[in-house]
Amino acid sequence: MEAVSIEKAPSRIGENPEQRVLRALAESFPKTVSDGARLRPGLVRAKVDRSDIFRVCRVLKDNLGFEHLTMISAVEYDDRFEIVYHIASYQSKLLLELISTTPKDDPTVDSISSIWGGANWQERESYDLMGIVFRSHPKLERILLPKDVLYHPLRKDFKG
Amino acid sequence: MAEMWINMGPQHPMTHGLWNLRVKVDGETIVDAEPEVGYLHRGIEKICEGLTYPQIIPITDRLCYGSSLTWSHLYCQSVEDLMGVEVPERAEYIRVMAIEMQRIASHLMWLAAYAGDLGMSVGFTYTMRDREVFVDLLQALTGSRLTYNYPRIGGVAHDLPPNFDRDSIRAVDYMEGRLKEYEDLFEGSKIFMMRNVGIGLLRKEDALNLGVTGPSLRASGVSYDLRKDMPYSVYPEMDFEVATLDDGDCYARYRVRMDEMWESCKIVRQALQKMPKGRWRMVSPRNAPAGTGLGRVEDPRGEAVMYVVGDGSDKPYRLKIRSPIFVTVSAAPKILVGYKLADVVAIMGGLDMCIGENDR
Amino acid sequence: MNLFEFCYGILHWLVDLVNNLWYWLGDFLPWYFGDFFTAVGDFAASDGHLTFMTILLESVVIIVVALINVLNFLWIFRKLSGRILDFYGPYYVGYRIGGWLQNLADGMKLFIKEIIVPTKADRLGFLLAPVIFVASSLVILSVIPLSVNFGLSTNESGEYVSAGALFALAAFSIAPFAILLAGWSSNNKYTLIGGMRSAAQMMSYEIPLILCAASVFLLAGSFNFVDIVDAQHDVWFLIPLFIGFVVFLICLIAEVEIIPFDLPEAEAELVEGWTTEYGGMRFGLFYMTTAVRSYAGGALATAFFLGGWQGPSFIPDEIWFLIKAYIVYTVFMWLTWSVPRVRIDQMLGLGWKRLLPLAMLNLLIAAALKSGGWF
Amino acid sequence: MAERKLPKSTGIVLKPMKRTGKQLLRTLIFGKPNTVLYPEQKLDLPQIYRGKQVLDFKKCIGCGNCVTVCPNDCMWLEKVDDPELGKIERPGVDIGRCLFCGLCAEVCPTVALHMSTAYELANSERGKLRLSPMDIRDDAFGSTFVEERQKRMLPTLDLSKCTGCEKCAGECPEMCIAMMPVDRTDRNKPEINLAKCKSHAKCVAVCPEKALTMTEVYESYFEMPEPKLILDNCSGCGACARKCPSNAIYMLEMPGTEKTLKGGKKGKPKKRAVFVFEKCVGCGRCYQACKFDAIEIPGVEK
Repeated sequence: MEAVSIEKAPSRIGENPEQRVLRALAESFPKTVSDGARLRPGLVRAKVDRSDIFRVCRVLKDNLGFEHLTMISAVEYDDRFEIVYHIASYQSKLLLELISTTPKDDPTVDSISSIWGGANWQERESYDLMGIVFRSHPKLERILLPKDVLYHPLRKDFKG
Repeated sequence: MAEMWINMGPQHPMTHGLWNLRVKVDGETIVDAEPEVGYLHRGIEKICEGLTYPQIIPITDRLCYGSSLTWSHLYCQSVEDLMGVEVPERAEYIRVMAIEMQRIASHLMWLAAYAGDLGMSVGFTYTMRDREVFVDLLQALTGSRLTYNYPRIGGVAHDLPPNFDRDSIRAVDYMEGRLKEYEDLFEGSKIFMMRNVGIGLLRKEDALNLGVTGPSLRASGVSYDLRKDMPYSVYPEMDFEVATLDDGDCYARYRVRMDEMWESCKIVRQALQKMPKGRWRMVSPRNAPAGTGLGRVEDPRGEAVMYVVGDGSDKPYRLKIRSPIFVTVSAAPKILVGYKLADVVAIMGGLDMCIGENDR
Repeated sequence: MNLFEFCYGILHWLVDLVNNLWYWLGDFLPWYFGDFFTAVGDFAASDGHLTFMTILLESVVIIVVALINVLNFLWIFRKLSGRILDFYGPYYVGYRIGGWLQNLADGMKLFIKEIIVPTKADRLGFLLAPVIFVASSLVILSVIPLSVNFGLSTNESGEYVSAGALFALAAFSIAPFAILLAGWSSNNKYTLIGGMRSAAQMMSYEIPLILCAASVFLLAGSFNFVDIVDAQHDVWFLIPLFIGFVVFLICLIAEVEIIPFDLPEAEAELVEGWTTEYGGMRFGLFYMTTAVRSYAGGALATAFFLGGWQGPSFIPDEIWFLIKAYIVYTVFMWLTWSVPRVRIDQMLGLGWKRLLPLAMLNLLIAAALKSGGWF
Repeated sequence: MAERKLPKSTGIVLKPMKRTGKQLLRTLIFGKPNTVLYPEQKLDLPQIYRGKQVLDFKKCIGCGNCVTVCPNDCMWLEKVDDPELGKIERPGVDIGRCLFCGLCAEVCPTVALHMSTAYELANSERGKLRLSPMDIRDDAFGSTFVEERQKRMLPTLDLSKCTGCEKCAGECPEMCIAMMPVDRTDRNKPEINLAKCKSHAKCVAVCPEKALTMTEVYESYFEMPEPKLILDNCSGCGACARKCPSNAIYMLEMPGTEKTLKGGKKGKPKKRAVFVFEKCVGCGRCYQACKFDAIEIPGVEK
């Protein structure tokens, strides 16, 4: 694989890969990436400001060797939407949980389908069921529900 | 020649379920393709928000008719992660054994459907016949033939029935003999090779980029299996190999699945051998704490993930399911273009569609 | 006694019986009516009329016998496919005779189903296609004799239609037109593609088929089935023309459209190919006609390569012929249930690039054998 | 990509034909096809096969846990007038909606509900798929069924007989009985730690009033909710005690709450509900019965 792997990121002695990726992210994006934590071996969590999600993902794929986008899930809370990206690295056997928050009245976030093609349908699904709008998505249409449906069924205010 | 759109679906023998593949053909050559899914959308994620944690287990069985056990296992694993439940070791071994049996059964069902797609009835009936052996075993273990409802939060529902070890070893021996027969039946036939070698090429870069997982990814040359690379349950104790092939054509996908069946037979033997005595189930808590739980397993069709958000009550706040097929299907247009109309069935059959989990 | 004499005798007896009544009726009528009655009776009893009616009756008898065989074929088809695929096949309907009545039951069920013509279909073509398909296939059966005595002949000497084999092959190749018509008139993309595939397939496989048959005609020196079979008295054509036999069988499989060459009906991608829009007895006719064509194909292969009705005399000639045809069909079925379906371009490639040169080579061998004086 | 060795398909189609030919001989001459001729032959089903529900009326206490746990809402409690058992409530099941997940049988605290192996349940009328308790009654089925859940003999308390003499607590070799005072009453109640109990039955032997008896208790894998009494709201009406299917609620008098009547006589004292948690099955019917919001159970809705 040609992609720069996480092993090539400058390492300090005694660091495990989870800490290394968190440090690399924190150094590249000191303002927007926060709350980095290692949940269990192989699973890392970090919070990203929604304005920077595209650039973070670009760095993750190109420089840190995260070549696989596993899942995009949207969770609705009382005051916010959380868009959770699970991004996996095949080489260093890591799973990164990136959480990006949007306010309730403006559920908009940058599309990352130009970075990982696999994000295309998952973003459409999030739009369809939760109403998250992904900017500059090539074809942001409903995918599971019919085209003329007016609601987003996974929102908590939707009752059967 | 004039180009035209052909709807292959929603009711079509190729679809194995209910979805629509619109292909644009020039004569018999495919110019463009566009999958349309959602015909089987039941809103399982929404249903789960209204049910308590134990009640969801039979619902997750309905995600995929081919490998329902894997999905309920995945659900239990993610909820155990959320609740912090320790699973008894015997239960983990039983789970791994049952999942591998389910994997064999699922791959056999895939092989049957694939043979049916290629017009090979003999492949269909023989594989379905031999799948029955494992379905019978799972029935003796779990009490049902298709929707097993077997894993529980904190263990499994039942202990092994009497004589189960003997029957399983016998079934695995039988299966290994049968796999040789399949190799004669499929690869020994020139026509099968003509239909498969070099068809539906999916290159490594495309497979990585489009998020294809599971046997299709391994057939494209990426040796990545969650059972090996991010092991869960008691897979670290098991000795098996990850089946990988370099050329991403239909034949490689077929071959990877056949090899996986061999490896699964090995795992079933080892699990039965190493299985400790003891309890198989713990009392599961009623309420989950506020927080998130993540389960990630290697489904027969790829990487399946469940993400559970708990809010302190006895019902999940949000349950997100990542279906491997949902992402794999989105890669279909990339694979299909340039091949003949008859190759559509070979390619889509080779991806192992399962609409239940795709539409949720 | 051959079939002609048998039928002639029956007709003669029947006409005599009717004429007695007829003349007796005429006696009660005025003279001008009576003369008319006498003239009609005389015409009915005349040799020309009787011969004509005999030929009709003969073909009916032959086709009925053949159709009973076709029922057997369907039964073998279902039973054998069941056994190869590890299930029972027909079982309950006609339990004591191995489920033989299942096909009749299915036929009855199909008969009582409604005939549905799609709204946007070309109605005339849609209704005409099965007629052409079935008729052209049944016509093949009428010229294939089961033995020297059991065949369609025009006079008492048992002299058969001199170009019977040629006629059979010609009738065999009408079907593509019917299929294309069915596919086009259904106004459906699947049926259209199926029809086009069928036309391409049958045309490309017709040529090697006829070339192989031509080598047989060359060796036998006749188009007549009896002469062809007689020519195989010493050695079956299977042995000198083995290549031709294999090519002929492969082409026959393609002609009768069974797996691996059932592309026009390719179930997986084209639903049911050109028969998609047909239901009820029209579909049943297509289904039956496939068996008819299989029977015809088996019979042709038997007559051309397997020595026809020749065999040890403890079994009647007709039975020998049928046994051989059944064996050919069984081999077809065995192959069918063992392999997947090929792709259309691969199939056409096989037809043009492999089978055609082989058929030419076979013709060359036949010519060499003929000029060398062995036949 | 490395050059790969494709398997040789010699003879084009001969290998598969060899295999199918063998199969043909096997099914035609030497044996029979694999099919099970269904109405005449049937598959052997394992004991744990999940078919139609079967209910043992005598074991069932009518707690309704099966109704609560059903993911598809296909069970309900129905009032039955049984000549032997009197007026009781027993669950019925709508087979047409049932998932056959078996959770109802699993959650049953007294192992009265089983899944039988009957699977031929089709009916031409949808209404007949709704099976009343009488339709699924089979009191003898439980004896043919080997229950997998472990059974323990545990002492259960009849609080109405108990005098609070503390003999049982002194006798227990595991020290698992503790005498706890009940709020606002003058009584002590033995609380038995069931997890530590080893079924010696010495407490039962020593009890002078025969208030403790040994009963079969099946282990449960479900954490059931426990009711909580809000004492200030309790009016002492006793509706919960009448509703409780396992008789785990006793009404005890609270001395000092007697109202003075007109004639200077003292009336009856107020009562309060007391839970014996060893017997509680967590069904939440007391919560539903209470009209004064005096009982709350987290997670159970009215």
